[in-house]
Amino acid sequence: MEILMFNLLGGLSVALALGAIISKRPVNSAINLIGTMFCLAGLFAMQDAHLIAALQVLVYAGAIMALFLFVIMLLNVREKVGAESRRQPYWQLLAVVSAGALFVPLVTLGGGKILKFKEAASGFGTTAAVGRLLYTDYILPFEIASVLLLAALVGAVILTKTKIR
Amino acid sequence: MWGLEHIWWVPILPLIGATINGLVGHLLSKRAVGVVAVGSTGLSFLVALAAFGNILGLAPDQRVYESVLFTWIQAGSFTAEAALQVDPLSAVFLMVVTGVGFLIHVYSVGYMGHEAGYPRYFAYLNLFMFSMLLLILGANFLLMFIGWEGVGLCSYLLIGYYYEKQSASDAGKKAFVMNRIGDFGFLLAIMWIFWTFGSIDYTTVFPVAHDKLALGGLAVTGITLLLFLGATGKSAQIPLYTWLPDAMEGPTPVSALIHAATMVTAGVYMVARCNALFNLAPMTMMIVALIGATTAIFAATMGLYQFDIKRVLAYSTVSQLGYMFLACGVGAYVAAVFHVMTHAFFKACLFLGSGSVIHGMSGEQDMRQMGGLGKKMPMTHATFLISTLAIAGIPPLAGFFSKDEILLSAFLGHTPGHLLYWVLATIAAAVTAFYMFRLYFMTFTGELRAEDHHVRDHVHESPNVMTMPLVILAGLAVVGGFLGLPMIEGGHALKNFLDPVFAQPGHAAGGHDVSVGLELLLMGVSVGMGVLGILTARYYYSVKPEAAVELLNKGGMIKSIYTLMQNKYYVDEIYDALIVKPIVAVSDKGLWRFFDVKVVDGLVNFAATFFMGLGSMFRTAHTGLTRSYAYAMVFGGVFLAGFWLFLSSGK
Amino acid sequence: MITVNHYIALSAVLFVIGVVGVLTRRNIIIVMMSIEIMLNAANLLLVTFARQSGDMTGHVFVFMVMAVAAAEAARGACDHPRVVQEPRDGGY
Amino acid sequence: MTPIKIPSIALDAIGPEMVLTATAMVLLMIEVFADKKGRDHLGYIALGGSVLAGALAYKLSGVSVTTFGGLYVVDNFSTFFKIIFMISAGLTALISVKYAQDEGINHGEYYAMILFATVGMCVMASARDLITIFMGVEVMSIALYVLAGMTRTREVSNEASLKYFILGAFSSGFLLYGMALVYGATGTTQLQAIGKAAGLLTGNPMFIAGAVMMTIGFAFKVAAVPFHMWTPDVYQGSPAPVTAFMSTGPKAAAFAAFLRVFAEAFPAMKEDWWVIIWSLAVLTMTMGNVVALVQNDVKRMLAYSSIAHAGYILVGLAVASPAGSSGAAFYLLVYAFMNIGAFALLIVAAGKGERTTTYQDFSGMGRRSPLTALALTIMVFSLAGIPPTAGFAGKFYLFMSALEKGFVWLAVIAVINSVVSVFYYLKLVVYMYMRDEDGEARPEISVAAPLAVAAVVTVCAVMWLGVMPAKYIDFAKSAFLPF
Repeated sequence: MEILMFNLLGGLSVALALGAIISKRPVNSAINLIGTMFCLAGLFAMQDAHLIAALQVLVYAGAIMALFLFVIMLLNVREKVGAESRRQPYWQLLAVVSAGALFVPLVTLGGGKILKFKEAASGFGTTAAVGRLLYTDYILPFEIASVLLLAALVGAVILTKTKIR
Repeated sequence: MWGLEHIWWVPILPLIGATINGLVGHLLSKRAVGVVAVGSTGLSFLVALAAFGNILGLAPDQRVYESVLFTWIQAGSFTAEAALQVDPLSAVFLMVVTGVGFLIHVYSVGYMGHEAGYPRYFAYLNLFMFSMLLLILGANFLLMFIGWEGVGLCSYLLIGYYYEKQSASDAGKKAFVMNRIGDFGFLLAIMWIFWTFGSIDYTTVFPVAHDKLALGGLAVTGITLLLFLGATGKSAQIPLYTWLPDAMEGPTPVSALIHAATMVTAGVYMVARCNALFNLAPMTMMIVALIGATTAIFAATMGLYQFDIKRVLAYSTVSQLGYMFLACGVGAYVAAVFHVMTHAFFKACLFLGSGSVIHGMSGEQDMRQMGGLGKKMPMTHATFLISTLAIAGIPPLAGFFSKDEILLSAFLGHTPGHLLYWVLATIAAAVTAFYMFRLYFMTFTGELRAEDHHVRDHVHESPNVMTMPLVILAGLAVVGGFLGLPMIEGGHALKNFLDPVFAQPGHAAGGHDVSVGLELLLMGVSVGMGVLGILTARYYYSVKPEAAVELLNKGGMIKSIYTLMQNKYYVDEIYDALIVKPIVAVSDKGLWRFFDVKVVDGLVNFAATFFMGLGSMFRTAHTGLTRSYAYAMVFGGVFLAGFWLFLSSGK
Repeated sequence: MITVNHYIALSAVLFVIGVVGVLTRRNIIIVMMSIEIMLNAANLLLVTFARQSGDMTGHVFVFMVMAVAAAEAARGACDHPRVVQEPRDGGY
Repeated sequence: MTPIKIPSIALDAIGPEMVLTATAMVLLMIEVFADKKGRDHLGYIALGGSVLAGALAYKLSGVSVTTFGGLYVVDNFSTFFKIIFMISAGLTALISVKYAQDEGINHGEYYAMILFATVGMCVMASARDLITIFMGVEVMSIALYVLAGMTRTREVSNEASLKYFILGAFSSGFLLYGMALVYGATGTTQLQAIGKAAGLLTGNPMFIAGAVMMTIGFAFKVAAVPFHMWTPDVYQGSPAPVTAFMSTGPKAAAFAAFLRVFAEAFPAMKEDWWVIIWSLAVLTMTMGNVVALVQNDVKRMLAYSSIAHAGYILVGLAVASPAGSSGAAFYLLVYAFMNIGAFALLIVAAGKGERTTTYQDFSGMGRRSPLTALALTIMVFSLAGIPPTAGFAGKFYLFMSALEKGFVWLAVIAVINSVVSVFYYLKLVVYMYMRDEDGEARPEISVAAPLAVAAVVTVCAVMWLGVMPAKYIDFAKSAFLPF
């Protein structure tokens, strides 16, 4: 069951991610990406990360991707056909090879040891447990996140005003 | 003791003068500017004089005074103090710099009187005095370096003083570049010294040099070679000498002060100061002597056929500096310092005299336009003749004693090849006498050749403010040599004064073991060479001027040599072709256009062209920027990861 | 059985896909989405390691990454349409 | 339900951060209520906030507190860097006053963004935990992305912002993935715990990959070659005060985080680390200097020169000794003064709209505005490392630390580089004093009061740090990390 789920969700997420970067139209990319997010949420849930799985759906798939879709529709961004059709296949090959080369140490050499999961403690990954951590040990990063979001908010406002007053 | 304790005022006073003239000089009257500049230097000279008196009053082995103002940089094992040190060596330089400097300031008041930017000139000149005094008084290498950079900077600013002239600002840049090459060597040497000794204070480094460094070892040879590289840049030795003749674009008093009497001798000071290190590096000593002797003869021959009065003097300076390094190279530091001193007197006098001539000739510098000025400018003529005789080495003038001592030291030296150096230096002495008297005869005797009748009618003697310094300097050029009368028992006065600085541990500080007969013989030879040079010059340029022209017209060898020398052996052209152009090409065409535009902008394109051939190169080159930046990051990451993995797998 | 290594491999593949997307696409919006894929790959890794060590710090980290992703998306969403569509340098 | 236990929190330890955040909020509020004239004071409020925060940070010198359950530490290291940040932020606010009015960006948001970025920088210097460091990096970066694109009317500015954002987010992806891998290899995000665990992990590929990817992230932020590509475009495109800010404070913050992470978390990798940083340092300073040689635009030249200076600072990191890290920290302090000073004078010379920033535009400035030219000359000499300016003292101390540890070749290359750099800096002086004006109309040089104050402050600081550096180097040294 676990293997089946992993293969299904994992394979689907890779396929959708590929779809997202290959699609000609940004809208298709975004839809594909939302699919990837959902698959990842499933994978999170499989690992007892319940809160994170929920947030993945709510924040990522729900909010962030919705924002992307908004931008795409508002700007009516379209890949310029002429420009994109001139894409060089060799470039992509080169990109895959070089980015993959970064992972040679990780994927191949790291495989020497098989790391197994242990049984999770009760309450692992629940909203209560993670929330408790957030409000105690990690209260500082949590507060910084509020500064971050405030800065981003104000920044977005000021950047979108072409001419301010 | 009044004097030594106030030694800080010696450099600070000119700095104050520079600050006043630099910041508010344009608001002051010319007179006030002159008073501030001359006054600050004059006071500085008085304090230096008092300090010198104090030093003389101490017992010979007590003559080191250090004055610490504050700790400048202190961090861990590294300490650099803002401290001044007065010992016999710096005291001699102190007197020369403040004394000659003061006279030249006085002279400048007259000479620069008509120039715009009068306060600027004096601000730079005072700043120069400050830097030079810091250079010679600093108690550690770092302070010396700061002074070293400072004098280079002021020299650069003053050479480019007439910046409206393209040649002047080019000359300034050239001086700066060559000095930077030397400074770079000096800085590395300082770092190496710190690395070896854990300190950069003279009082810590020199006494232990003998124990810490192996004779002729890599460390000491490296350090001294780098130091000498610094000296070649500052003191215009082969191969970094070409800036000095070009530096004559600056105002003439500047040439006298910076490019003859003081700054260019900083290299000699540095080598003499570091004698404890140089004595341990025989190979460096040999190179120093070789370069010195070669420069002496090389520059002298270049002076033979110049027509610009200041350029002749410039080549002569390069050549005389060569003598000083020759003396250092054979271990005769006293002779080197002695020659620095006498040279400062007569060369400053010559430069100021030439300035007076140029002043009288309404700015004309070409000797072919001069002639017969002796009658119209009697003061200048007399002082100039005395100095010319001094540089030619005619007894009993100052140049004779110091040059003779160098030649004697070279003859008796222990450095390999010392006899060759002696021969070179002796020939150079004859050549020097020849071209200096060529200059003299062309300028002061015969008929005035100027075509412009405005200039002809306008020739006049310079005002007193300019001639008085000439007289004083000429007087010094007459008597300065007596400090080094070699006949006195147990070495001469200057030698006795300086010996504690140059005493080598383990060696008795003694004079040369030489018979009076040999000494007299060598003197005879050098004086003979000088007289020979003078007489030849008299034949060609005074008695029978057409002979020189005839000689040239015969063509062949002599003519080609003449052309070669007149073009300064094409050294500048060679430098340009060998060094400047390739560097420009590499940095502009190569590194920038290639690295930034090709490799970085389009490392991708580079790889792509591999596959797709040159045909599509132009198209791919325009595919945009940001993405290629991302590529560069990824490739950099791959490089890092591979490198790191390689390193850690080695363990 | 599914081990940690499976998840690492999956995450690595996703990360590479994200990098390739950044390197090959010209459309700025798609490039931003590729960066989101990279961040998600990191999140998967964090969740996996949290599960492996039984320590929920990884979850907290993912939470923070989501905040960052939101902030970056907000910044990314507000570029002038013309700059996004026709960058001066002839494309991204 | 177990009761919530909140870890002990020392609020006074984060005083500077709180002051900065509060000032930023105040600025945002004033923006809403103030009229156009009232907004002229915004810059001074930001300056006041930075000064107050700086004073609070300075008060904490000598203190060593670890709070928030070990996530946050206030020690001399963080204090020293925070003072650099406050200097950078305060001076930037000062030189922005006139600029912001001229360019129509005189808004509370602009100054608030500077302060938000500074909060992020403080977090980076103090954080002792990967999560917190990441948050600090992001707060700083987000604010900078916005600042870079502040002048909406100038297209170069928009482009710069977008470019910076895309590449910055890309590098954040690497940083985050690296952190995730390190977390996976060691099972913790706390730096010291990582350091303990890492001892057993040398040669572990996952751990190495993590360290490499974190290095990429930090190298991007400090603009080390080959991760420097964004720098010239972004620095040139951004508004001049923002460029001054970006090249000083945030760069120092990136170095602070870089140093702390590698000193506390990866001491076991020291052997390999110095080779990597050695090569990065050599590449960075050589690249920066050589390319700066052939620039025609002074702002772009300063961008390349800032890459070169990052290279010098990397020398201190490569040495990985107390002297090396304190040398780097001291150099960053000096660099903050001299670079912001140079930019302040560039703003003066460039005039409205930043139209005139080529070398040609500086010709004859020695006569048009002698004092401006003199101040710029001092800054440029300091950047070139000519004594007795602070640039010389900083470089000398930095290179000396390399020598002390036996990095002879690194020191030699650094010295050669600083010799090369003199040429392009000097070119500016040549133009100012030795070229006549070419007859083209240039904006009248008028020095607004805040710019004059900033120039005077930086000139004094550069001279003072050059003549009396001992005390400050000692402070930097007391801040060193046990590397």
